[in-house]
Amino acid sequence: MLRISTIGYTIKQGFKNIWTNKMFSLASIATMGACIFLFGLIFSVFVNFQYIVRTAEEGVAITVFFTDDADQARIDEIGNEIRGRSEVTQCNFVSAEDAWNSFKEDYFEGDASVAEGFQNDNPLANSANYEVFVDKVESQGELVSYIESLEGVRKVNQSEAATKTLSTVNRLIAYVSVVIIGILLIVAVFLISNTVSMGIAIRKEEIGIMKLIGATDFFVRSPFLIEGVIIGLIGSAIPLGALYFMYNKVIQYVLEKFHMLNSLIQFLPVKQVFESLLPIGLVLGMGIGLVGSVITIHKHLRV
Amino acid sequence: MLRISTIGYTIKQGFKNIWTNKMFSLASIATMGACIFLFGLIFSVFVNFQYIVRTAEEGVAITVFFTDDADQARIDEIGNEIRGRSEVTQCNFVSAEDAWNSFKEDYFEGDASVAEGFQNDNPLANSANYEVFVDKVESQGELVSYIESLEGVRKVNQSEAATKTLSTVNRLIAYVSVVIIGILLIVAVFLISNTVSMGIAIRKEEIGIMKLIGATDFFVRSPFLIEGVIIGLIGSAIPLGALYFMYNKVIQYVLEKFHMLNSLIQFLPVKQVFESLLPIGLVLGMGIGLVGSVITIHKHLRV
Amino acid sequence: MITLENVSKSYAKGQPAVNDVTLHVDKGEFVFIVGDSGSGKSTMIKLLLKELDPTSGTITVNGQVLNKMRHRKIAKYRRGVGVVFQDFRLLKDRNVYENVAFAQRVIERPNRVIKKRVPEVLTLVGLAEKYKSKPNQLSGGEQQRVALARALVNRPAILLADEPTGNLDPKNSFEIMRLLEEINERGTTVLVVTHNREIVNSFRKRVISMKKGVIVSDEQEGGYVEN
Amino acid sequence: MITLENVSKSYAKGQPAVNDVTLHVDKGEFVFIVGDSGSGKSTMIKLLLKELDPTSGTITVNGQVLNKMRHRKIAKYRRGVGVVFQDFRLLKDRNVYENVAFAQRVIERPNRVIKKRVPEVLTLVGLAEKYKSKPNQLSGGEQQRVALARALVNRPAILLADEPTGNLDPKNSFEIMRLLEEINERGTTVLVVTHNREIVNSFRKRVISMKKGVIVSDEQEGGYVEN
Ligand SMILES: Nc1ncnc2c1ncn2[C@@H]1O[C@H](COP(=O)(O)OP(=O)(O)OP(=O)(O)O)[C@@H](O)[C@H]1O
Ligand SMILES: Nc1ncnc2c1ncn2[C@@H]1O[C@H](COP(=O)(O)OP(=O)(O)OP(=O)(O)O)[C@@H](O)[C@H]1O
Ligand SMILES: [Mg+2]
Ligand SMILES: [Mg+2]
Repeated sequence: MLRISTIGYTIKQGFKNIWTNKMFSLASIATMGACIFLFGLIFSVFVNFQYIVRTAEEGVAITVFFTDDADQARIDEIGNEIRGRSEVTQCNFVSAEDAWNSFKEDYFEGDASVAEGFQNDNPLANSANYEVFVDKVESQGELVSYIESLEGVRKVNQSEAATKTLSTVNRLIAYVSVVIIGILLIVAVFLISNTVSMGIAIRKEEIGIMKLIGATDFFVRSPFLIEGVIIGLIGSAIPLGALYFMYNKVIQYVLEKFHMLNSLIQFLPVKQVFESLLPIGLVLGMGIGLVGSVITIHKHLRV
Repeated sequence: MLRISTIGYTIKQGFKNIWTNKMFSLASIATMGACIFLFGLIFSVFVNFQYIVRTAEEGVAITVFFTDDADQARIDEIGNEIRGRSEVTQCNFVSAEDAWNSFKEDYFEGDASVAEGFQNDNPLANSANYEVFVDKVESQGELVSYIESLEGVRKVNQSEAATKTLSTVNRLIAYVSVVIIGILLIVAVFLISNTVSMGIAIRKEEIGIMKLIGATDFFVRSPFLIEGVIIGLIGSAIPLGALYFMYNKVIQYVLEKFHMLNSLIQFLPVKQVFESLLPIGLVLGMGIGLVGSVITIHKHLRV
Repeated sequence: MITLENVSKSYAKGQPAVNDVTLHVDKGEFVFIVGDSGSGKSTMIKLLLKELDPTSGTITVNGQVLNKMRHRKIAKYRRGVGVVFQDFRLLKDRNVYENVAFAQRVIERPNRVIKKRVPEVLTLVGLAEKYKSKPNQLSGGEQQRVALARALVNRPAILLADEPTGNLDPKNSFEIMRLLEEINERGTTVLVVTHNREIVNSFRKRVISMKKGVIVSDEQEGGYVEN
Repeated sequence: MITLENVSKSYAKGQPAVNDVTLHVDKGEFVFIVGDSGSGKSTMIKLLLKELDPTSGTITVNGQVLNKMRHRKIAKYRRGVGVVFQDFRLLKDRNVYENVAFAQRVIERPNRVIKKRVPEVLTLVGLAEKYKSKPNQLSGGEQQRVALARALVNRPAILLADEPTGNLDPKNSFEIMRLLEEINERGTTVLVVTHNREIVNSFRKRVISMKKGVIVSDEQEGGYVEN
């Protein structure tokens, strides 16, 4: 139904609209850009938080204690069986002496005098164990059942409290991030709709004239749609690009400023964050641009 | 120099501008509102985080151990002296038995068999102590020196690691909040400046006409300034009001959703948050409105 | 071609701008509409373009009843009507060429045709050199001639011209009016609103005279009627 | 009162819109400026209001050299000049009363004076009843008369009117022109750009005729000059 020349005209007109109303287009792009930038920022922060919490969760080990009759050979066997499991990332043997030393460190904080009383009488003689680390917290439950079924294993400790706390924190962070991102999106659609409204308000007269000359609704509207999509794309591409280049710098800065974090946490590499952020951001920008203009056009262009 | 009727006209015109360009004013107020809302939200979240960290910090106790020759009478005396200090909020006596029990709980996780070996031979016989809590972390150093100078005190432990970690987290949170709020402010000024630009673009013709009729720069500008200030005030008052009423609801929701937090953290009362947020928000809104319009007017009204 | 039956248009309470007007214009006629400032001439033009709907009465153009026309059909109807607005209504952000070409784009003329037709019409109104100028870079009379070129470019069946020579010097005005006469002779129905007594008196066409929204006289080969 | 010395104005390269014009108008004179569409008449009015600056030459009004005027002084200068623009330039978002009152507010007249003076002037141009209408609720001729009222309300020393009767019927046009004559007789210097041959011929004032930016004739008690 549409002539090719009309389609060409429409697209050209979309770009021309942007160019003719440079200042206004800039404002729209900037508004969009600000929204997507904030979105990207918060997205990155929370993806990293999630990752850090994840890493911390993985750091929570399972401790495996042995029955009194398990000799060193059996203990080594158990170790090999545990290491054979695919979900196990690490399995360290902690001898009774190690356990006692680490206990003294932890509890008496180097206050030798108190510990002296036990000198030849390791109170933790029975506490040789394996510290087992898994790749995913979810695998933990299954692994524990498996290990418990092994001969020579007296007891498997999984620090439930710690796991629970972490997963609660994780959920809390997820909730907060969803709420903030949700609010941001509403704000973004709102701002864009306003910006498009103003754009249409500025051109209200022109649109009226076009209609009086016999332009159909579609003919008048389509350049605005295309304009919205283009602005959405540009307005999301720029802040995403900026975030991409800022990302490593910011992480470096944070690690420098807070040395002690270095050992504690690990950040996601920029590639991995942008694998999801880039498509989400672009589609979001385009979507906001399109939705913003469709809504507004529908509201204002009933001339 | 200015006639009263001119001032009256200017103010009236400021309000009239807002009313005449209802849609545009709404857009400005909404933009402003969105910025201030996000600002208030993040402000509240971080003020609360700071508060929670503070509370946690206060939970870090000083532990006071006694010399072997200090008898119960002397220990009670020391307790009274500590309690007499104004910065001390709590001072609990922990007997050697209590310490051992709590140690067993912590370390053996109720695994009675291991602990049995010590049954009649409390390895922590020497570890009766006071747990002292202070109102502010800053007071801790001085208090420790004081307690150390008391007769019968063998050793004062302050868990430096914990304190350091917390204050690092605190600093990190402060940094993040300052950065996010800073970005938000820049975004806000930027958006407002754009909005004012568009407002002026819409009225460019009118402004040109006014100038040709002999209106001074001041006469043309002042209604825009007043408009900016009014929009800033309304645009900050509304989201602040919304935050005020949402605040308690959100906290209640969070506490309900995450029972375990109930015991861990405590939120600031809404009154206390708004004591600083309200004036900061309003001044910010007005300031952004004023700065936004001054900048833009200066840029665009050189007719 | 054009029939108005008991048409009234009130903008607000009080005196209607067009008051119970009944009128018939045949295909191929040339009609002058004259009258005082504020007598309802422009309102009548706006009614014929369906820019406004009448408060009461029926308007029929080319067999179509405007009052009952569906929203989707309006654009198509307007494409058959060329209009010169009293206030020109040019697209401010486009140059002369694009303003005139716009009327052709709307009816989906291929670019090839547009490139030939637009310069032709601009030459006709004496603006061939100014095709690159934006409306605000034109004098009043030049803008008026762009508006005319835009109304003519589609060779409409009906031409409505509201004061098309108000900003033109007498020589230019006569030339433009002679152009409209020529277009009329090729079959277009032409309605011209004008205050130009000299022109009305020298062309000897049908003259409809309005006063306070009412038609007070309607003469074939008439002259300018003084109220 | 008004002196132009070798004034030229080019908008772009090529033919200047006003080309080496030298002209003197005395205090209290009444001058018609006529000429083809695009001959530079409106450009001259814009130069006199310092809406535009000349490319070369000197314009002196009331002893003040416009070219050298400081930015701060421009507003004050314009307050002494009443202008009717060819395209009216009314404030779209204000009603008739506020449009006219605006010229008074600019010179900081007290509200008391404004309330008396504005209705007076509106009555003079025949728009007393329409004081509450917005510009887009007025007919073309009515808008033109609002523009005139605004130019007159401050009783300026100089009145520049660009085509002030282009949208008015002959009777109204003559009345308005007689009003301008009356104002001129009370001492105001009046420059009127017009295409209305009848009016120029019947008023017998000084007539300056332009063609392509150049003054081609300048007659006392002249008639409309056909190029
Ligand atoms: N949108 C509107 N709202 C209210 N009143 C209007 C509107 N448009 C026109 N009018 C009034 O209707 C009357 C007729 O207006 P119209 O524009 O039809 O006059 P006209 O004959 O074209 O006059 P002119 O020769 O001055 O252009 C006028 O009194 C005008 O004030
Ligand atoms: N802003 C501008 N930029 C470029 N060219 C312009 C501009 N304004 C006017 N011109 C050109 O300058 C010439 C003189 O214009 P001007 O408006 O002075 O003519 P005029 O005598 O008032 O004509 P009219 O009787 O049609 O109003 C015209 O050819 C016009 O196209
Ligand atoms: Mg009219
Ligand atoms: Mg002109």
